[in-house]
Amino acid sequence: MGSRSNTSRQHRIDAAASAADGQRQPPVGIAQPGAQADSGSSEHAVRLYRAMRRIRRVEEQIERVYPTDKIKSPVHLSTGQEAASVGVCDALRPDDVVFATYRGHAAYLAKGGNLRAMIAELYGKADGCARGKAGSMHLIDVAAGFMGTSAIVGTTIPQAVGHAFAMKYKRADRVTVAFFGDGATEEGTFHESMNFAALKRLPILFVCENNLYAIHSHVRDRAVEPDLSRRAASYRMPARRIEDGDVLAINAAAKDAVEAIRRGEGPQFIEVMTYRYCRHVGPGGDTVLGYRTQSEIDQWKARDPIAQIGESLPIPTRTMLDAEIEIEIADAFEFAERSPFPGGDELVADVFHG
Amino acid sequence: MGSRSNTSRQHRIDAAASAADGQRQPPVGIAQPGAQADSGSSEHAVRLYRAMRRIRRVEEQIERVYPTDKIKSPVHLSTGQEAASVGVCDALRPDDVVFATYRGHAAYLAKGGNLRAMIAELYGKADGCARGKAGSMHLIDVAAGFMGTSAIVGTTIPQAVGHAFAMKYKRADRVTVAFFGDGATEEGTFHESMNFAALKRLPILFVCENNLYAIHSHVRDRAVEPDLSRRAASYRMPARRIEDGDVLAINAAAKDAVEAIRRGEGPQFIEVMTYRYCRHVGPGGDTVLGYRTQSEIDQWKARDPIAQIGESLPIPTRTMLDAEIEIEIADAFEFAERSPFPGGDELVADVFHG
Amino acid sequence: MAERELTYAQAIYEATAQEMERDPSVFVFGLGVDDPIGLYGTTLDLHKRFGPERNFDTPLAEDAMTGVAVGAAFAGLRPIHVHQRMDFLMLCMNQLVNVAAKASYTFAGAVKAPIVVRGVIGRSWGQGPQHSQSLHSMFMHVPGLKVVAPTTPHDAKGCLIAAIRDDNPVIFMEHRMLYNILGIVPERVYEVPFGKARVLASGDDITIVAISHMVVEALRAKAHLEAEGIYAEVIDPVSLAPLDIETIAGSAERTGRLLVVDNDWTGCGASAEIIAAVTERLQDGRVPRVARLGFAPAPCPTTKPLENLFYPTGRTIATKAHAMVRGGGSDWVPHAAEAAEIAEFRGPF
Amino acid sequence: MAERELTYAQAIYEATAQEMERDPSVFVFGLGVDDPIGLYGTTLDLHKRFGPERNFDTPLAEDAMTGVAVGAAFAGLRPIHVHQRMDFLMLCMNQLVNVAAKASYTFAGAVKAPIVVRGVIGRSWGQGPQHSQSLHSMFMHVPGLKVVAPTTPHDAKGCLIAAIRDDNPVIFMEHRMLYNILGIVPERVYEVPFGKARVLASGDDITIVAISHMVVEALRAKAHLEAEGIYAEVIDPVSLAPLDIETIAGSAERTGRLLVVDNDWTGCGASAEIIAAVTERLQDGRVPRVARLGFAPAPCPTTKPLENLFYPTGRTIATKAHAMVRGGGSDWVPHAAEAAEIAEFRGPF
Ligand SMILES: Cc1ncc(C[n+]2csc(CCOP(=O)(O)OP(=O)(O)O)c2C)c(N)n1
Ligand SMILES: Cc1ncc(C[n+]2csc(CCOP(=O)(O)OP(=O)(O)O)c2C)c(N)n1
Ligand SMILES: [Mg+2]
Ligand SMILES: [Mg+2]
Repeated sequence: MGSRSNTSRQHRIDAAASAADGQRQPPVGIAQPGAQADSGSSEHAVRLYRAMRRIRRVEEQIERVYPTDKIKSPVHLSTGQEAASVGVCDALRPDDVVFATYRGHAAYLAKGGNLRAMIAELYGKADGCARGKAGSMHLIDVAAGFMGTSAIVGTTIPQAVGHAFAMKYKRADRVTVAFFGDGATEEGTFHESMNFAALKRLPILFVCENNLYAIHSHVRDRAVEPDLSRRAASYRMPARRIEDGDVLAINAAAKDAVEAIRRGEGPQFIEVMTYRYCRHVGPGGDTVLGYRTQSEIDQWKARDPIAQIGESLPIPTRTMLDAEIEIEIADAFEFAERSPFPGGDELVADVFHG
Repeated sequence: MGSRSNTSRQHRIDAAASAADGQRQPPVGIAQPGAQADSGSSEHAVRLYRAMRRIRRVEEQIERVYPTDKIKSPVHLSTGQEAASVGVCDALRPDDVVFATYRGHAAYLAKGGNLRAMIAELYGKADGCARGKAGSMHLIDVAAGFMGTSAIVGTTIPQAVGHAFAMKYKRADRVTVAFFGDGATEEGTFHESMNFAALKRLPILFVCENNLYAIHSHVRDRAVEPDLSRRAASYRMPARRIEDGDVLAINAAAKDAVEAIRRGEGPQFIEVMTYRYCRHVGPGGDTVLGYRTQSEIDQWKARDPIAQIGESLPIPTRTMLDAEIEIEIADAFEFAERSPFPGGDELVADVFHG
Repeated sequence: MAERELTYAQAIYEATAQEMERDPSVFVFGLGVDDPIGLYGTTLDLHKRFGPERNFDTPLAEDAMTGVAVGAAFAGLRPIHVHQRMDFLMLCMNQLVNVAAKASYTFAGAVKAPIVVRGVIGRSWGQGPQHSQSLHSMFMHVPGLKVVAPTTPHDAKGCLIAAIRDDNPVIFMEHRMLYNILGIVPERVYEVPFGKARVLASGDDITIVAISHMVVEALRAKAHLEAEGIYAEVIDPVSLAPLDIETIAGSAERTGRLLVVDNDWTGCGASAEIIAAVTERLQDGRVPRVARLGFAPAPCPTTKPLENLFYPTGRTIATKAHAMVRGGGSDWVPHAAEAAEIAEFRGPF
Repeated sequence: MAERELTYAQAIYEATAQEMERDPSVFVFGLGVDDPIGLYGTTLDLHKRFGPERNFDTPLAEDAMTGVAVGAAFAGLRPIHVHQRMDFLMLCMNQLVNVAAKASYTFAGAVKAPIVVRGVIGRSWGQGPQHSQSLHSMFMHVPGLKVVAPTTPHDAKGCLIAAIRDDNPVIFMEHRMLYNILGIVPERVYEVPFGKARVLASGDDITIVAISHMVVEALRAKAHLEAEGIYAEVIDPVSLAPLDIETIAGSAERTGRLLVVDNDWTGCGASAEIIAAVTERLQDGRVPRVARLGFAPAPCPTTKPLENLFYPTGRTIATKAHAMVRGGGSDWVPHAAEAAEIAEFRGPF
């Protein structure tokens, strides 16, 4: 296992290196989701742990670097919410496609997005996944099946539906996933999208990451029905709610849903209860603002899904995985540091395509 | 009863006459909805019959006149759907307020909108309820509690919610009603509006007139869940569906709902199954288009709510009511004919208010 | 063959059908496209010919359906999203302006959004304030969008084909009063390239640039003016973004007078852009006299007598041009009947 | 007293609080207005002072919330609907353009829609393509809407009070880079009337009209130019609809040069309107040289080096003006540091 992950990391670094040369390829590695069957619960746990831990450590590194002003851009960190992205993306094939949001670091990485290209993008550098034009809020890695995210809440939901429509239209057996927050379910476009997806029986999985808040506003102050999965009933869409943020439960639900979708049974909905550890945007906590309590935060941290699954692994395995992750992350940040800023000609490049 | 209605008609014509002089007053009469308690089921039946029959005959007269090109404007006739407007508006007080749609003749008249001003508006005349600027799709009679309708599907739903918000804000005990079609429930704004109304427990009654079609498109081709009242569950909003278009059932449901709303229990939802006899827009039928069957039309016509309730009345009563209605309608069309077109100065008048 | 005539509506139908034939990734959707009216015939029975997945009705959901178009385009399809009125595009502004227009740039070319948004401009028979707007300047304002407003059946076909093949979002504007206009339309497949204005009539006294249905009115004005010995050059920009300012400025420099007539309001409108761009460009040479005509500064009234005053017509255009050529004191007004396409219109809506 | 200084954000807060005090029908709502940030302090704790019904957060539902504002206004209230970004107004275009703008006219004055729509323009710190737009020309285009973009704390307070009292929908634009600017703001309640431009600095060589935050940059340009002996007149239109063309045209006629600098794209933008309107108006007199500056013709890039190139600055404005005054061959560029408000910004977002 150790050797496998080692080799895989090599692949990853190779892929990242080629990205440095301007060739954008999907990274390959064990953090790469899906496709392979679980050859035992331990390998499965390693995969999930590794993917979540990697995201967590990337976010923490961003927090550490942020005060240096090298990332001159808002960052909406996924810290605390890794299980949703990882649990779902682990159930996908590499050619399945994910649409996510400005809080997209976790989904990008979980779906196999290139880490070097992501950090360079945050640094606004020419080797970023969008040459620095996009920043943290608009990550993209088409080769990894991760479509461009949006800073306008809700906009990627109908796009995901459109993508799923295209898959059905082309008779492809690929599944599209739309990740979005609790706040997004209040936007009209969410309903229009759900209705259309149900009507056309599209191969799409809707994943609502309910972290209880839209910025500083609690979900109970935005809806009388706090169980958002119930909204799927209006469209006769199968829905489940995972209450405890447990990655295995999320993963199991996602696998079930994805299989049914791939069988042609139409769209499904999963609501994942989860929790954001940092402030809405930027590094660090925000209890000082007073909109949430330390005890609420503590409760969620007490059942941190990374810690939980980490405990199920032998310490040497974990140590090795952790070390590999640190090396990869250090490499990505160094890569970003070295990468140049885009030239002035980029200012008006690609306004139109082709 | 006959005499009462007679007197009332006098009031109505007086009010209309004052409108002709440019003073827009609410008409008073037994077609005027609500407020009075039912002093016996027969008076109630008379009221409902009269209101529905009046609307039906107005629409038929519009159909008759239309080929003369005096009404140079699209008309979305309510023929067949009278029971929804009448059943609901009969449960309202005069100071309650209705928001409706481009298919608004029935709701306008049921809420007590001035008939002369309406016909003059259709004729594009200066004595129209909006001096001819609005036409059939934008009827308004603020004094009667009938707010301006819109030709963009769904737009009046959140406006009604905003109006209800204002009533609560002002501690008024008035109820606001939003009428809209089945198609409108597909627009995102419907959901946003429902959620907000529920959240703020606003004094609003949502009334969906489900006539099965949006233009030529059947509701089953636009939603997998054809029971639209189920959509209210997402907002924990009490909802009922009246299957058979019966005016008494609609009226009873509306009374229940309005009472609860006035007690401060928050919004309610009623779906009224109903049927449009004419084409989507303009006079006459449209079976030639082939999107609906003659037998479907015949089924609905067989249980025509006006005929049904009319049969419950003594023939002399009905004859008298019908005659009065004819006189009033003839008067309104004559009024419209006589009214001048607005002068050229109206072109840029009222772009800004005040 | 070359002389075959089609109506504007038929030209749109033919362009669509030919492209659907050629490219299986092209599909059509929108309210009513597969109904018995088929959007004035422009999409009539396409589903019978190409299957129900390639020409379909949708729920009323303009915003999400635009997102669906964008997502499908990201996945390699070429959607044509049809709207019964331009006014309804106000419901899709977020997807069009904030997403579709910006996708190629934001993602540095990693995705493209080849969507065609067809919008019908309503007029006549009491369309009123919410079914009569054009609003093209809003789209012209936003980098990343292309906007075309063809006037002839020939250009309708060629522009639609070009729009379908374009790798960017294109707003395709159709004025309802043009649908029945006949014109020569080659049967073959051809593109009318964007960014090239069409000089429809030459003249030395004044340049009249007109947009969409106003081209028809400008040509009427030209006839009125000729009776007075005034010769107008009439230019149809065809594509509004990109805009062929060279051709317009060249003509205006030569005639010394530029009148821009838009089927829209003038404030921050296409007419403002054309005048500003021409003025900027010509200030070292002969600065032309300039003027704009457009909608009255009000929402569109429903009643016919006011609606008649709301729009520029062959008459008001001629009067304005006459004053520009002969001097402001002129109170000449040509005799003219109401335009047939407007007077005769009775639907369908 | 008269010398009291407030920041722009404080001025907005004070205007709101004073009007809420005066008129119980005034209320504030929008995402985050009652949160601990209180929209950069502009709405901070208003709910504590006036009750939770008069300053409240909403679900994410821009379209319906705008409809709610319109409906509440029909019922006699005076809502102030606040948006964290102008970009989000693309979700409300239907209610704003198709309904609010047209209500008074369509219903011949039977209703009015006195809503204030506050929108924040984002800039700096990687706002990127979807959090940095102004888009005011879209609103200026539509009869029935008023649009104001005050630049000084004084005008922010006075315009907001005027907007709240206005019986029509008013789009009130606030540039985030202005929030910390200090200026003299009387404590008393006063209105800054719409349709009156402000001449912020006089000069004879060139007229620079600048909008929103570009006023700050234009004043920097003026300083650079003075070092070269060029004296610019700087005009802030304050209100964009109605627009005070008289003042602008008068100045441009006198200086003979008009440079319009917008915090927006130029195509069909406010700058196009100003140049077209001035040109139309002045053609019988001295036609000024004209030019526009605005956003680069692209979505706004996120990375700082490109973002810096995206916006006009004191430097680029000065260079342009210099060339207009001294002739095109000039390659003069002033020395200038990055503007402090931009360089220093780190949030909140
Ligand atoms: C349409 C729109 N409205 C408002 C905003 C401002 N905004 C940015 S993030 C956010 C909260 C969204 O909450 P949620 O969907 O729960 O996602 P989370 O941030 O919790 O992941 C808001 C209101 C926006 N970006 N887009
Ligand atoms: C936003 C919007 N989209 C499309 C249209 C075109 N349109 C006019 S009426 C209509 C059907 C609406 O159906 P429904 O809500 O059921 O009302 P009905 O006409 O049956 O009374 C449509 C699609 C419109 N006016 N507005
Ligand atoms: Mg959330
Ligand atoms: Mg219907």
